[in-house]
Amino acid sequence: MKKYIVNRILSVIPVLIIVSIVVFSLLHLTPGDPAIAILGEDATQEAIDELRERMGLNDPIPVQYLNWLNDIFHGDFGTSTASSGEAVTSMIASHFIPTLQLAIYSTIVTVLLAVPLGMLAARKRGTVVDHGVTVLALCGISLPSFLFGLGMMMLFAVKLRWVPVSGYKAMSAGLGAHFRTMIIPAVSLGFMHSAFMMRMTRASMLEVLNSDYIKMAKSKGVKELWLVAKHALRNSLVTLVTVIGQGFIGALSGATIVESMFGIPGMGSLVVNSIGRRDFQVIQAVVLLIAVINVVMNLVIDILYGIVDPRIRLS
Amino acid sequence: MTNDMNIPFESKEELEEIRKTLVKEQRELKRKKFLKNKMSVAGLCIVIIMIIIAIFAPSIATHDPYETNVMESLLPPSAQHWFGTDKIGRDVFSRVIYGARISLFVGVSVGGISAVLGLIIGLYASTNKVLDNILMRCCDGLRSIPNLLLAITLMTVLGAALKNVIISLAIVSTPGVARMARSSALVVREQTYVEAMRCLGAKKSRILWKHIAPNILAPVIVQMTFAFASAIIAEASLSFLGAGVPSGTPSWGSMLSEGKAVIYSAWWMIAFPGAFTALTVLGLNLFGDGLRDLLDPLTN
Amino acid sequence: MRKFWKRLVPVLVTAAMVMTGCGGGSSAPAATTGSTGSDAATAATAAAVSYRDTINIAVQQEAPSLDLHKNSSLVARTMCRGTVWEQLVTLNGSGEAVPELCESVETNADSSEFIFHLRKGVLFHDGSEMTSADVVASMNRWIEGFSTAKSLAGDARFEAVDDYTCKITLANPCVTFLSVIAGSAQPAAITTEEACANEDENGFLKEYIGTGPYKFVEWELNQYILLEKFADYVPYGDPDAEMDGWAGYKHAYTEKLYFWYVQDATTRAAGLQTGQYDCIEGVSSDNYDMVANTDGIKIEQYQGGTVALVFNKKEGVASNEYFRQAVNAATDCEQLLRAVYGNFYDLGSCYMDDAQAFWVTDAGAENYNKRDVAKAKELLEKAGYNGETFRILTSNGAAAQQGMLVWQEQLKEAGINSELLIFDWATFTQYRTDPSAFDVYYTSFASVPVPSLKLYFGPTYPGWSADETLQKYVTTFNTSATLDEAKASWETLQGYSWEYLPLINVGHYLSTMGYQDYVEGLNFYSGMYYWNARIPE
Amino acid sequence: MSKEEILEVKNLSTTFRTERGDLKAIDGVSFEVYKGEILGVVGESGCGKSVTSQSILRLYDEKYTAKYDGEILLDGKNIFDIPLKKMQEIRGAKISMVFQDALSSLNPVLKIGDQIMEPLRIHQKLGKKEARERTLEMLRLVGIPAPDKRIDQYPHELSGGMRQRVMIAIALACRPQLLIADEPTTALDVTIQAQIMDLIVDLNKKLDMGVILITHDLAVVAETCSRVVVMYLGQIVEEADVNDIFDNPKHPYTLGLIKSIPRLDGDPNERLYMIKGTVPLLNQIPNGCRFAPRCPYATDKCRTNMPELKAVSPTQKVRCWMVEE
Repeated sequence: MKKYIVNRILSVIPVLIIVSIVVFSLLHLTPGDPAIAILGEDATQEAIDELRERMGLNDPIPVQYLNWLNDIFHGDFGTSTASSGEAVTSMIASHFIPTLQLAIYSTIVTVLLAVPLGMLAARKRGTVVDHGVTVLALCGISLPSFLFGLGMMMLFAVKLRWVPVSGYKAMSAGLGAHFRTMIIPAVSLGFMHSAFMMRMTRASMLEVLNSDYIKMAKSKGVKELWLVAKHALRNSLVTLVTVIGQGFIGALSGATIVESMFGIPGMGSLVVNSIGRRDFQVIQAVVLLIAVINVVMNLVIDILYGIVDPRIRLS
Repeated sequence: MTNDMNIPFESKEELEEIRKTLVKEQRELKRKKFLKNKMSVAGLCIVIIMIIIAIFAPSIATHDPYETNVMESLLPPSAQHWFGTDKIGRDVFSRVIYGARISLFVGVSVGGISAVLGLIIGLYASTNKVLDNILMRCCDGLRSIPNLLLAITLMTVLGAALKNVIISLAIVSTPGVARMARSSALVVREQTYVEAMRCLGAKKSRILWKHIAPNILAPVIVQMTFAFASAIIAEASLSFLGAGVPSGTPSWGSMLSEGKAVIYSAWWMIAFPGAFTALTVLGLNLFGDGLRDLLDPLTN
Repeated sequence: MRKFWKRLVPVLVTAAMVMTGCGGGSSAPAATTGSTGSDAATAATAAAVSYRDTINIAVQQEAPSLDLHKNSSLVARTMCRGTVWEQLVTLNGSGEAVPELCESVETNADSSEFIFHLRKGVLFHDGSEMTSADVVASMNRWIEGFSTAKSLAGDARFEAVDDYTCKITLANPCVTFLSVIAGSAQPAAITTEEACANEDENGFLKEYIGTGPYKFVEWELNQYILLEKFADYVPYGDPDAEMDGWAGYKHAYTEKLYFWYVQDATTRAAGLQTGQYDCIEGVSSDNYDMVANTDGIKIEQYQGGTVALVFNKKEGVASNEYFRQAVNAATDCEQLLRAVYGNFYDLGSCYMDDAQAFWVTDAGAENYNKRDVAKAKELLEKAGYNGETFRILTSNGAAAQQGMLVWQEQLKEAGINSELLIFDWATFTQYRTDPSAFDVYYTSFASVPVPSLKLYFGPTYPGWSADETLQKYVTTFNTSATLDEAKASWETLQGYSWEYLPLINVGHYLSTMGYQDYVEGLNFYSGMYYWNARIPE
Repeated sequence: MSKEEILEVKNLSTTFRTERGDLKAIDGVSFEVYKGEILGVVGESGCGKSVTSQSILRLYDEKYTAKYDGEILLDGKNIFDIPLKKMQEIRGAKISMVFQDALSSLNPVLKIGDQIMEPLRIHQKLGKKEARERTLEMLRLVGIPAPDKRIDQYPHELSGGMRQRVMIAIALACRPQLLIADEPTTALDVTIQAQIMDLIVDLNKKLDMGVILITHDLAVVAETCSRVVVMYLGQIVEEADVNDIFDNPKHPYTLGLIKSIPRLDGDPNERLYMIKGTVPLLNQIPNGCRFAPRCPYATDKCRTNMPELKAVSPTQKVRCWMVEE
């Protein structure tokens, strides 16, 4: 097991190198001079040239790339040109928390929505409940996320005024306030992902329910409820672990739309704004971080896979 | 009467006849299975309707989608404008109809390009170790960058135009198809009949294209329909974040993002493009499901 | 078997709590949780009434930086000018420069030398007293960073005469120099000498220290900026009188000013409607009726600036004057403004806005907004136009794109075929600097106190208005000795400009602010300022 | 061996609702099982052997797919009258079952100890410790070496034979009156097969329980069963003591089955005998005697009307017109 983990971690390095090259070259191909984007059109030419010099934009791209790489090795991700020259690392830290919270809450919503409904659809296969769940899942997949988010915002924030329209309150600003700002984005994001997971749960549950060991358990006199909760769920958990894991990674790195719509200062909206401001240091650091998270999370899922399914543990 | 093989059947003709009925029966079963699945039939109908709308857009649309008339800004749905008008007086109904053409074009080309590219990358990645490592690491690299952020950056580099949206979305969705093609190609390679071909001394490329490719075509086609559906949503999301198709082109995505700004005063600007987008994507998903059950039962 | 259920039930309960946690929220506006404790009643007027200690303001953009010397972002300067930093001189109600941090200004006969006598005892946020050393350091840093100031000052710099006096001697006379200091796009903010030197890796101020009634506390990027009342602020002017423009007594009734960054106009409007925000900047005409007819909400509009289609006079089809006149004749300014701003616009040929009453003139109005397709076609013949594509460059804002689509159709009717180049703002500003890339670009210019701050008159500024006659008028304007002389030369300049057409001045856009009716004392002179803003309990 | 009856199946038929309409998998099956006896049920695959066994325990989903007719009497009570919820008390306690492939019939993610304990804790409400004791005892009873090590292992860690023994341990944990073994040894190789069959016979004696052994392997039947029932296309075509079946089979199908067993002493270059044709699908059941199309002795009468299952001797019943003349 140890060797398995070690070489999985080592496989991160080539991926990171490729990600850094892709992002770095992409950004530096973007037209639009960062200096002008920051200083505006009224600035003097000298001020613009001085900023370009300070940001090292004048040396050739490969040199800039290497400087950036060895900065990273010394743990210095550079300073953002936005706000009062805040170090990129502290900026990302402050933006990572809302994204993490949103990812956790939305995954909880996804699981609470998808697993019971998926199991119900499998149990009541072929009935109206089954078709209902399938249609619900398909609507979830087909509806663009911002449309759904917009609808939720209009209903809950504007019409019913249960929650504030936008803005994010950190945990420190009181649990109530925090959840009030996070509940609708989490539900919007959660519902989108639960659509996909619902179908996966139903499929894996069907496969399990028709298996021989369920027939055996039934012939042992196991009650209906236990059949599903203990025997069936444990087995479909094996496939669910991967799906929930992927959902979490998706929420972590892909909530840009929900974040920018509900004004949650997460990493998604940070990158979108930084692209507008040509704040390269921030974009590069965030994308690298997301890549690392992706790879690590995939590793965690595989390890979880082993824990849940004894057959895998041995290999 | 038993012939030499002691096969209980009477004669060659009967054997031939049974084989024919078997094949017919099997195709019959497949057709029935697909038709039985009412959902995928519904999906197919929706997709066909959209294609018809896209092809005959000029005759269906009531107005010229590009003609602006600022005096008629934001009129509600009426006899004259079935779906109302947008902020600069363009007829929403005609734009939705022409939008079908744009969105389907985006979907088809992104789906097509990513399927073809993905197939090629997947196939060649499955041939030798070194190539596999390089290609797959690149795919992993691209896949670990969030799709939307990669698309936005690409759009900023290339500038707002329809072909750039297609290029960006194709680059974003190809790695997924490539990975899937590679894994199914690896499975097919291990099959005995491929082994047999290798023993018969078939050339490498012949095996690849004559034997392996057709067999992984099924999952790739299924993946293509889903890439098609997600391309339409991605185009809408891009326009929503202001990095999509220029607002002159009547694509559903740009209409939705324009509609968002006036959601209070003009509900129809969001309702109709939204409905069409969701319906098309729903149709594609249903059709994709049906296709997958039919072509590729083992993966569902 | 039982333990399985024991574990599952608590999970369900907490999840249910989370889902319904929000249900309990009272419908009262959540954000303005006002503490009832009344702060110490400020000196004379507000003895009895106590005020809420927080005002929540939603702004539409995030400033790239708060270092006002080095960037011209509108949201940064409306937040901080006069609030965090004060200036030597500031604008009064009719756009004239009046003293703020100085007692008085001595100007010599031909307005080429200015001597500033500073006020004594004015304290910075770090407690130190303002001296001429601080003023000289700040003003020179401002000149280095601000293109117009640098072109007017040339090599002249501020120097200290004694602890409370400093002066600057310009190479040639400039009667508008004080107005430039008072109302420039990059404010001439006065900060301490040490703060000027203390720059970060990219050359921006590390600390924000000013003399204003509010001090900078916290900037949570992508969320909010917090300014808090500066206890020992030294005010000036008559406390009982209303403020004249940006000058006057600043009571700073409210403890905390929260500037929330809410990028999306619809969300801002919804926030105002649900009471989450007290004031919002940037109400778009699209959701005007949603906001306007909600009771308890007031709307304030003023001319925010002018909308311009600036021609590329250096190369390409637009370098021909007849072609530019043909385009002008083909343009219906009203339709274009309506497409972009809905009904938040004013027609008007003057390059200056109402707020600068002194400079308003209708010189050249006869060429403004006179759409005549036949005349346009005639001019096209004269220009020898035979169908080249007229490349229109614009940023990717939805409103801008829609405006250009309407304009394209107007041009098509006159026989001019055009093509749209759409980029995001950063790429747009770079594309604009390449004469071979475009023929005209569409943008808007925020209002400026004096015509000399109109950037498009600069020969090197994109559009390249390098025509001798035009430059002749510009220099006579800049070097005029008295204000009346300057006014006369400005009128000839605008008259000629409508002939030569370096740009089409399409009209004025209206900046629209929305606020709850219980907010009092807001200052709406060319922006929304909160020096005397208060919400009675 | 007292002839006390455990189970009597009277005219049982099970119909399945499928896409191609309602199919009667078994039609009018009747037989009895006595205490201490091993009843063999033989027939080609698809003749309804498993359907019969699973119908006894009502394992099929009665709401949507299956419908039962006829009676199954256990201790005098008809199983079909018992509400489905109460069936749970019978399954595993009074009647229990063993399946063909133990690897797919044991829950892959649960330890075998837990799976054995489960029926004990459900039916006999034993505490954890006590149940573990009984499980160790059961493992020893079915002949699994080092039970205390095995108890905490997972199914995939055991060999084929061992898994089959675990399944039998599960089935016999609560000392049921009747054990239904649905092709218990088909998935095993011959040596292990013999051990398992010996185990079943031994336990049948020791626990004095009835066993229904479902198999298509006539050799196993010959060695272990006392009575045999031959099924074809959902019907019983012959029922008799084991020696009657092998010595003088009456029904052509039984005759065909026996003739197609390869004999050690048989002539090496002579072709193996095969019954002509294949078992027809359930929706193409021929009228008259169901075996007629494949029966070498079929007459017009056979092809038109269905013979009854008639007793030709106190211990033998046959469903065939030829017997009657």
